[in-house]
Amino acid sequence: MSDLVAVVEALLFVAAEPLSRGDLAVAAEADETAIDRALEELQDRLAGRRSGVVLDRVSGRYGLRAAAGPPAEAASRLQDRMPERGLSAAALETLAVIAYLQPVGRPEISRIRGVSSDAVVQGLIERGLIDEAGRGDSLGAPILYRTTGTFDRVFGLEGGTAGLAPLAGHDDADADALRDRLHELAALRD
Amino acid sequence: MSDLVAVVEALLFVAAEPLSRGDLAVAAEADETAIDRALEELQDRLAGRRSGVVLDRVSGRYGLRAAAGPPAEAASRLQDRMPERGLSAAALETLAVIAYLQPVGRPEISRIRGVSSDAVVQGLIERGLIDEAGRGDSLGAPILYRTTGTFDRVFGLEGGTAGLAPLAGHDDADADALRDRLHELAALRD
Amino acid sequence: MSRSALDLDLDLDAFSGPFDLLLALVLRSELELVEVPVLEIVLAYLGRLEEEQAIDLEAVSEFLVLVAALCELKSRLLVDADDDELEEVDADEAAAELAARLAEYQRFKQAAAGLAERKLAAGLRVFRAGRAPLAPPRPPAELVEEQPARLAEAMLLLLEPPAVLGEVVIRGRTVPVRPFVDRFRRLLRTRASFTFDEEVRGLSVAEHAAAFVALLELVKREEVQVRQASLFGEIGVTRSRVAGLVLRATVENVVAGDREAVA
Repeated sequence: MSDLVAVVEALLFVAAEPLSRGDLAVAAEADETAIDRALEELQDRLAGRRSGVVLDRVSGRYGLRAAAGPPAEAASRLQDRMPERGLSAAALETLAVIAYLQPVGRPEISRIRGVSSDAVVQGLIERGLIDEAGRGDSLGAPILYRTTGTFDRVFGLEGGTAGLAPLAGHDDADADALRDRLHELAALRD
Repeated sequence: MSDLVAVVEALLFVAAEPLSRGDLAVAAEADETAIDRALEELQDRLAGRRSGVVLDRVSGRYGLRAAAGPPAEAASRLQDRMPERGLSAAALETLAVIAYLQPVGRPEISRIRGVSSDAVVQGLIERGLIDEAGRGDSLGAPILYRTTGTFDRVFGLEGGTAGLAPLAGHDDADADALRDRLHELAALRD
Repeated sequence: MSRSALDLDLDLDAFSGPFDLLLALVLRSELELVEVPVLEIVLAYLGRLEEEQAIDLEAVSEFLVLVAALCELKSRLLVDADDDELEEVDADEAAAELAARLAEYQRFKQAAAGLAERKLAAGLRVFRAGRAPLAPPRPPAELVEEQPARLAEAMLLLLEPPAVLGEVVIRGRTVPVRPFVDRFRRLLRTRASFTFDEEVRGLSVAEHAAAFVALLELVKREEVQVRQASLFGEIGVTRSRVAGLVLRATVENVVAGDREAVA
């Protein structure tokens, strides 16, 4: 029985989002009544030993959170000082492809870069550097992406992407020519 | 003092990745010696009350993970894309090449393994065991890969990849034996 | 359990019987290897593998070595015997190179086994990758100022052509057909037609040939129609609406014309 409390604690700890009694029951291979008892006991134990985390219930789901007071304050200091990382090489390259070819979809970005770029694109969206620009007419009608005003500001492009640096040796290439060349090279790298 | 243990526990709980003593000290507004004591006490407390989580030390940083046994087993059922789940022989080989040669590109990995490694590399990225580390300056500027902190955690590398056993040296005897065997095979069809 | 590849029963047009007999006949030059479809041998073997419960790596390796040898012999027969390049490949050198590679691979295979052991020793390690669900939301990340030149650098790296293969590699540089297929398709998405000659102007002979193969591929898939008014004339390419015999006849003309052009 006390084992189930440890199991529930571990489940709540590794979960990426709050869990329902059903979720807990399935993962713990226990019935929901037992889960209810384990949740109660976990709450008591955490409170009893002045733990830094407490059990919380949010719209019928359970999760752990930093206890109010010093633990929660320290946790929010930690979040605030999360070091701001510059753009990774992968992010910069993806951004370059979007900036020079926009609008462009994820399958094409991945093809040109030679590696799946879904996570990188997602990160750029979250940072507000790119956003959606309709859907393409190629297979599967992929969502297209373009750079944003935030992008212009971060890169100091007051006149928008027209102010992007020319590419040495490809000065006269328009977006289509550039695109063709990138696809050819991607195929050569295969 | 016991408050600091709760603070450290909360910090380790909310953090997205393992924290250094320095990270903990800044966020907790305490000195590192106090942090060390708090970490020790936290470890004792978690162990003493059969908690579902344990303190984990990886590459000089600290994190929490599900305790071995039923808690870890239940937690792994919960995560559908476990970093370590289904590590095939091909995945392990590819990880070995990356761990020892990082940063290293796909062409080099494929050359060593003698087969295309694209799908395996993609799978390892999705599991978070490797990530991109810029582009190399060799043939075709391939994307380079390196192992991640998740890799260190999954393989229990307290000292990071530096703690891996050294790669066996070039063994000319092996190469000679292999060459003889190839000649034998060639002779079979002469 | 699994059996040697040598007793694989074959039923080919040119030969019917066990694989080892086929090998013996080929080696004694009593059977023309050119007449033996290697693919069918492979398919027959795969068929047998499917029936077997477990895969015996030794037996499979043996089969691979034998089939590789057959492929090599056959390719030597098919390629012009005067080809110097093939003659230049020294068997000792090739074996030494292969052995060195296999030895290197062995080292990493050992390392992989080491990793597997370590994993076993580490046990099941489960943790959350990412922040806690109920943690206060992270403040929006402040973006560091960036230089547009870094974007251009990243782009130029992508535009870096793969280096020309060195002399060590005997194989000639190949030009892939696929980019031309993609390129022609893209062209026809925006326009109804284009002139082949204009699209390939300035390209190398090899690229020219690859582009032409790509065009043939699109014709075969009935995606485009091609027209050539006269021998050596410009080749016009239009999006295909209907496909039929007329189209194939046209292609044959084009192929004939281009062959003469090459000659």
